[in-house]
Amino acid sequence: MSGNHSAYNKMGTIICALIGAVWALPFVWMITASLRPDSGGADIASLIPQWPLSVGYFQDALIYADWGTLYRNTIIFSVGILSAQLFSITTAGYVFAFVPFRGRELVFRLFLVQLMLWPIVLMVPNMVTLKSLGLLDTLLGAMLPYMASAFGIFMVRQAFRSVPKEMIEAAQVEGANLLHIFILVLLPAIWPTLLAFSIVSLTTHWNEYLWPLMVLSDMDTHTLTIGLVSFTTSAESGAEWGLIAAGTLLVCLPITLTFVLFQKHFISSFGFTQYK
Amino acid sequence: MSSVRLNNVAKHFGAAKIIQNLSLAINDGEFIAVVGPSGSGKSTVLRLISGLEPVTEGTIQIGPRDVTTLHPKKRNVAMVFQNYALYPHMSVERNILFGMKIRKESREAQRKALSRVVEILHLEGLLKRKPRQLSGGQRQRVAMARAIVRRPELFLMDEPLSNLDAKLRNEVRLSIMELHRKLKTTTVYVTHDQVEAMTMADRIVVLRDGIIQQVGTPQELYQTPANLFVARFIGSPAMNIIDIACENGSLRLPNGLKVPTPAFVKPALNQARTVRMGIRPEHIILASEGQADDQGSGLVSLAGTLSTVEMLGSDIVLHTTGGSNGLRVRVANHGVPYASGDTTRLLLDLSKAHFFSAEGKERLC
Amino acid sequence: MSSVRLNNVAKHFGAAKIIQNLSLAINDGEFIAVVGPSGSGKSTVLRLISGLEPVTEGTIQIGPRDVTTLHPKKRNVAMVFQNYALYPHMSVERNILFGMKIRKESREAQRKALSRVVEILHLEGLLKRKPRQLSGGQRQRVAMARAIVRRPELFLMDEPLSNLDAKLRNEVRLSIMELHRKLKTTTVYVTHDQVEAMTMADRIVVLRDGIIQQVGTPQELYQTPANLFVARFIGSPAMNIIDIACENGSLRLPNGLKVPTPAFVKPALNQARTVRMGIRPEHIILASEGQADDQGSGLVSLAGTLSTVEMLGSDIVLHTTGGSNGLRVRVANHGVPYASGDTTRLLLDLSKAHFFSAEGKERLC
Amino acid sequence: ATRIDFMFPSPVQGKLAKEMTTIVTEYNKSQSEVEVRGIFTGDYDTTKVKAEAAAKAGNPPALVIMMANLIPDLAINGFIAPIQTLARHANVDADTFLAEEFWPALRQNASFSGEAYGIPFHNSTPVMYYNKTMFNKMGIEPPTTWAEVVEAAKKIANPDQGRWGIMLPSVNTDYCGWILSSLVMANGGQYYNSKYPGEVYYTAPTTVGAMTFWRDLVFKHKVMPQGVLTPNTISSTFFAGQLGMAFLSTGALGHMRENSKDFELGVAFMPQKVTRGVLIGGASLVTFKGISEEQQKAAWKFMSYLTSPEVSGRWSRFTGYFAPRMKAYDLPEMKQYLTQHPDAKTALDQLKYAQPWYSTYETIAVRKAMENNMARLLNDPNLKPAEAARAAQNEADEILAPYVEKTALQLP
Amino acid sequence: MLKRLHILLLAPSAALLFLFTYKPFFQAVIESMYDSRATSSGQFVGLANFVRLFDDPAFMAAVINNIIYVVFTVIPSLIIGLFFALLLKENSRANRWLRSIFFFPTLVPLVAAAALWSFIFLPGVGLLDHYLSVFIRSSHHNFLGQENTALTVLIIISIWKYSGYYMLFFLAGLQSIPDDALEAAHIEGASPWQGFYHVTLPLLRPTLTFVGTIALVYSFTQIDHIPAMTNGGPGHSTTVLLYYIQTITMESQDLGKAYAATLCTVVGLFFLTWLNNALLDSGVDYER
Ligand SMILES: Nc1ncnc2c1ncn2[C@@H]1O[C@H](COP(=O)(O)OP(=O)(O)OP(=O)(O)O)[C@@H](O)[C@H]1O
Ligand SMILES: Nc1ncnc2c1ncn2[C@@H]1O[C@H](COP(=O)(O)OP(=O)(O)OP(=O)(O)O)[C@@H](O)[C@H]1O
Ligand SMILES: [Mg+2]
Ligand SMILES: [Mg+2]
Repeated sequence: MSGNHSAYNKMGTIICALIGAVWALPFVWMITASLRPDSGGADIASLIPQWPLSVGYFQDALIYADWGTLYRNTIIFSVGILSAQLFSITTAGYVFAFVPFRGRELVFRLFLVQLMLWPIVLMVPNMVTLKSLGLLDTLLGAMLPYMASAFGIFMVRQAFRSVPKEMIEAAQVEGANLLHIFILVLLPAIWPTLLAFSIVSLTTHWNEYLWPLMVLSDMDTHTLTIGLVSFTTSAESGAEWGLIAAGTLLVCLPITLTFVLFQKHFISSFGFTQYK
Repeated sequence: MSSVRLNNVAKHFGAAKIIQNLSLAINDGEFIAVVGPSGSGKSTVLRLISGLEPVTEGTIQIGPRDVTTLHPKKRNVAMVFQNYALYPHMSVERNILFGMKIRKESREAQRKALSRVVEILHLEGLLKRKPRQLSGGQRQRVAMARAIVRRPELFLMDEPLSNLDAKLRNEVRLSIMELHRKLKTTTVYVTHDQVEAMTMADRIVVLRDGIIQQVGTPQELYQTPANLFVARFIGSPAMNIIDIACENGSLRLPNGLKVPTPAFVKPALNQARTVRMGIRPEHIILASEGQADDQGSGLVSLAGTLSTVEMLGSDIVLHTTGGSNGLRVRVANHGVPYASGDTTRLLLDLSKAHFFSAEGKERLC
Repeated sequence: MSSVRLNNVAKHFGAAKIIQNLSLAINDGEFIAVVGPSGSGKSTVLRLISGLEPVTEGTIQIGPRDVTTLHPKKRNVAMVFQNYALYPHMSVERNILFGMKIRKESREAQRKALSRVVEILHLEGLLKRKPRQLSGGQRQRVAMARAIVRRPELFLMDEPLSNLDAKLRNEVRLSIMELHRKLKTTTVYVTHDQVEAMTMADRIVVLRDGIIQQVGTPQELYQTPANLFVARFIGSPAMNIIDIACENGSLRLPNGLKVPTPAFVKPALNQARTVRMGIRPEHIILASEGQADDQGSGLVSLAGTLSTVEMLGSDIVLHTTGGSNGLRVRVANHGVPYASGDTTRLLLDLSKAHFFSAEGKERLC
Repeated sequence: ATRIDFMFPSPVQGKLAKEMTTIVTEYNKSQSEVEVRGIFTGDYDTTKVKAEAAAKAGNPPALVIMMANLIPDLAINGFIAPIQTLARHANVDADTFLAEEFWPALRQNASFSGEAYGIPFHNSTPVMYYNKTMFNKMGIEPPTTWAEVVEAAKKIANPDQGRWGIMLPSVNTDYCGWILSSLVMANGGQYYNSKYPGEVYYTAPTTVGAMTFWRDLVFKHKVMPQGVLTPNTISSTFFAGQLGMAFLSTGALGHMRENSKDFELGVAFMPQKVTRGVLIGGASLVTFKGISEEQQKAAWKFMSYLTSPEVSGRWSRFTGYFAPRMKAYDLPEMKQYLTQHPDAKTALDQLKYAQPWYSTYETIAVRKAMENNMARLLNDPNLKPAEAARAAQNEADEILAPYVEKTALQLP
Repeated sequence: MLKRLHILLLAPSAALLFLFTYKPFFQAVIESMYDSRATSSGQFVGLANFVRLFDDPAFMAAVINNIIYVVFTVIPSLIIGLFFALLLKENSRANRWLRSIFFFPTLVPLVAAAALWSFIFLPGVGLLDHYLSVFIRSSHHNFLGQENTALTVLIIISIWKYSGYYMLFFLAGLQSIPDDALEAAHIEGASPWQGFYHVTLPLLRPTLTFVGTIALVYSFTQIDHIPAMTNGGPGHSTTVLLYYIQTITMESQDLGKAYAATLCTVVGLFFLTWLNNALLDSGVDYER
């Protein structure tokens, strides 16, 4: 929609800005709290930063874990999964969207079962499988079960289906083979969807905890969240809010930074250019 | 370039029989125009030839190859889609060069080809835009450019100029003709524009409800339409049709006027009881004072009143009532002021008339 | 029905200034045709009036209301989009009735209105289909139906008939005119079809690069084009343009021929050094043997050779070379066989000619 | 060198994981026969899950720091092996080792069916923390009995200003059960049958009494907020100076000390009723079945190192837990530490009154049966403690039934 | 030949799914018919586990809680996500920032989010009570500790976390809708709401089906904040199905019962997604 709804749009923006302020509260607090000199005291809840800012909690957090290794492993883990997924979901999504074969719907539904089964329930059998593959305790092993994603296949199929047929036809007539159509026409056409999936997959696996904890025993294969938990658990004492905030920030930071840096590119591919 | 043969082709969409038993042989290098009313199956024919739509029955050959079940990409045709079908995410330039790119043609060749079509279609300055930033006519030109940038065996064009203004259309039309003269690429061209069909085509195919009505050169179609449908469809304003009763040796017009059957039509009409006569608006003359009938040589005059006067610029179309009820007459715009309500006398040149059987299915002469 | 006023309207897309300082007053009940080359901003003007595009500068009034910032739904206009913009998920029937349904008009009214437009646009049997099951022309007719089923204050139609065949287009055109006669709804009609513009419009607006070139009745535009652009744009085949040098009292044609300046053009030309003369193809006659010049009254003859012969059915367009280099001549198709290479003599009627300033910006007479 | 897997959780704070890694690295460097792979396993619960999962996947860990009251459960389910399987390689008798070297109160939790299945590693008891500054200001003495607790709390509490007299953690992560059973003991009762893992005494008058005491703090005396309280809530309120007393673990000592900024922290014994009673908490080292002889040998070596007085003392000083190995307190460093931190001594002194941690068949579920009903009791002013106790007992009995049938009721 | 290629394309996914989904799933089906407790030495018990399951009041509480949780997370977060998407679909700078803000919660692990929110809802000293005290009056709400509010808090967190996430998919979906149809609707007098209801929404149905399914699945599976914040308590008031299953799996050896509960949940979820698809996907025009 374009046109004289700019007034409407402005109003929408203002409404969203108000809601956005509420939405952002936890973050604002997280940042102020992480920069506070101590997390006790009555005004810990205040959103106003306490001067002078202190990086004490970050220092603590940095000492508690081997962040270099943790970051490296997390990047391998999440980016590796994403790369494999991008391949598997686009190809499978293509088949489910465009290739008719007997029982397609059934096979598709069967694929979807994966969405509904959660790792914790299947953990032991999966570890047994990994063990028999000799992949227990390796990053690759930890990544393997995620490399096929019903979620992604579903999403890509749905997106492919709404690509106008004529575009594919035009390409066919121009002599494009399957690969051409796939790479040059279909993938760009569902680019926002792929991007959405990528962000989601990346963050999900970046933030994954239980499964890596279960299958990764070597310290030098540990991922960030395992490190985070190592200093934010507090079963018998009380929470060090500042430390939790700092740690959480450190875990989310790279992905958040990437996101903010490329915000314009990421997020604008989900929007309509002004001139349409 | 290749010849194309459609052998008893049929296409059904579910229960709807869109194309029925269609056979057509297109010669190597020929330029064929396909015309017909909206929904008559023109686009479908192109889609069948290109392979985008599988045929329900029959076979299709391009050159020596039977391509009936061949994938579109292997048919080596270029097509202009009626609704353009541009790639929304690619710039105009990439849209145009897509086909060459996937054929891995050299950059140099691409550059050259691009600059050639850009010139023909006046796409200067639009190359970096996305399709949604273009006007309707610009989009259509991009679609056209995308087709003619390549050198396929066969061009399929579905109303490629419908959204262009007369001047540009004329230019592009001439460029296409030029191109065709140079390359001699077999072309199937769907159009609603009679001028295009008449001037560009070696032969015209008239389609109606998925059935071919006539195939012939523009002259043939204009001069000897095979049936009433073709007669009325070709030419604008459409041919006047008059129901006529044949009564031993003379023809009776609906207003009662009787004229002796001219000798040259006698043999064809002598069996018929009633016939339908067609006469083109440009073959009716406004009789000047004193100009007389010559019923023997087929000049018949009718009195009438002008009901509507349509100024078309260079021409004027007059609609008449009265004895000449419903006839349309086309005269050149020489500045003579016609007004509705004027009475006039029309001279019909029966030697230029066409006679069809009562149901209109058949040409008598 | 309402009048429409555009006051100094401008529209920019980013840096591109698509419409510049456009002012136009459309009277209540008027039928305005907008013509212009592809990309000249015709659709944009409609979108500005409808409110789909916010204006960059200026104001728009519909009737007494200033609608410049009003939401489209409050402007009560009906629009036929150039690309149809049908609702892909609704059947043809629901597409057509959507607007009435939203206005909660009675079922009865809907039924009636539907059957009326279905008849006008020959949509029988298509009502249950989805848009993607329609041919191009059928889609366009649905788009048209969707607009005329309602009774808005203003019709905006963007090339609504471009994909229809001549016969149907003619019919629909007459129906629209009929409708307009009955309802007198103000209409802005974009078209590339000169016949439509000439026959339907009360006034025609000629647009070029977002700037109005001329506004006038069809006759005015045809007979007294305001500048060279309009002269060449209106009329098909386009007007012939000849560069002429004015030398004390006489005109020198490019081929060297000198003719005395006819009296009736003298006052206008006496300042100019060079002028550009335009003469329409229909105002050039093929001189029959012995027919003479009459330079005083402005009849000039030129010798030439036919280069191309274009058969248009009812007409023939002749392109010439030689002394009359590049002139187009239009003659009626009376069956005379012209062939390229024939030599001929052309009679130009200077009294029908148009004279423009050297840069073509201005009409001299 | 023989490789063994050693899983350790981080029950208190991240520092611990780091320190444990250091200990493991130092050990690996100090000798070449054993190579210990230290595996951080999150909190106590995930440690259990991970160890079990690894065992089921065919990768049993050699040593695990496991919540001490899970030992019977793990033993019954056949995951862990008696310590003797390790000790025999060094010709040591595990039971004697346990009996002679460790605080008596810890022994029972390390054994099952009279056999040592674990070696205590670090332990804690609940203590009472209080805001000394506040007490001084109001002229209150730290309470030593339940009655005094109520009295002091009433003086302090002012719900309108968000100030509370006392808070007891009631989350169902073991904390609630731990504190409640301490209260039951103070009330002179038995929370469970320490000789037989198939019985709990949830409906015993002493238990109901403890529950009533707790409930009354909320609904009758209104000195404690309604609903479940987490240690986070309690410590945060405490640090904000809005809380008089809290019953929390000695394991939280360091944290409490560090964050009590605006006032002075007081640490005292858990108040008594009939007796002083506190419960031992903490973790023991266990060994999983299915490791090789070599690994068993290596595991014993590493275990000996970890439980040596030096390491045990070091760990205690670092964490705030008390060291289970008695000899640790004979070391000069330890003596010095205790003089420096007299409040750390409170935990140690309390050990005299400490009793074993409850542990039954399906410990967690049985524990939760009570904890969830406590939560209801603290939420619902109309629920009678006896009803909640009854419900808890029924749930627990249901869980215990199959075991009871197979053992106590299986008669010749 | 082409067919084979397509099978080849599906093969990697299928193999992985087989290995890590179906195989363990079938094991689970089988296991659900064995008693795995130490007291039974793993004998076949048929449907006894299911019987025990349905006798367990905790399970029943979990079912009810789950229904409440699903209804009150899925519907609001879909609506809010769609609302954001619609309001922010134009690509202005302000909108981009707002989109980022709404999307941020997705970047935070649920466990970490739980920690942040635990603080917000901390009685007395937490963010909410703090500002309530500052602006209104002294406040002490034990939101997470009370049976009647704990689930609400969890629901709020879930909505906060996932609305922005669904917004992203809606934005992507909105992009594939031809604008001109909506323009036509406005011309025809449709208000923004009517345009949305009659044009955007139907054309958005494929996306809606997708997001709906995902939201359903998420509302069952994304519950990391429950163990982190309430442990299913107070009482059973925040025990949902997966948490129930998790606790059994993690805390006891009663796997048979856990698998039985899993199967019941999967069947229920399957039914719900089927319902969702049937409601939203029927008669959708994918081809355009
Ligand atoms: N989003 C846009 N960004 C930049 N330029 C645009 C955009 N939309 C349209 N234009 C340009 O504005 C000019 C006017 O477009 P408009 O669609 O009004 O032309 P038109 O007169 O309707 O042409 P046609 O007859 O081809 O439909 C064109 O040159 C077009 O390229
Ligand atoms: N998918 C479909 N299902 C049913 N009927 C269809 C389908 N596609 C096309 N048709 C019908 O087939 C007929 C021929 O369509 P086609 O597009 O070939 O017409 P056309 O001659 O190109 O018309 P136009 O000049 O209007 O573009 C039309 O009546 C159309 O309604
Ligand atoms: Mg067509
Ligand atoms: Mg346009």
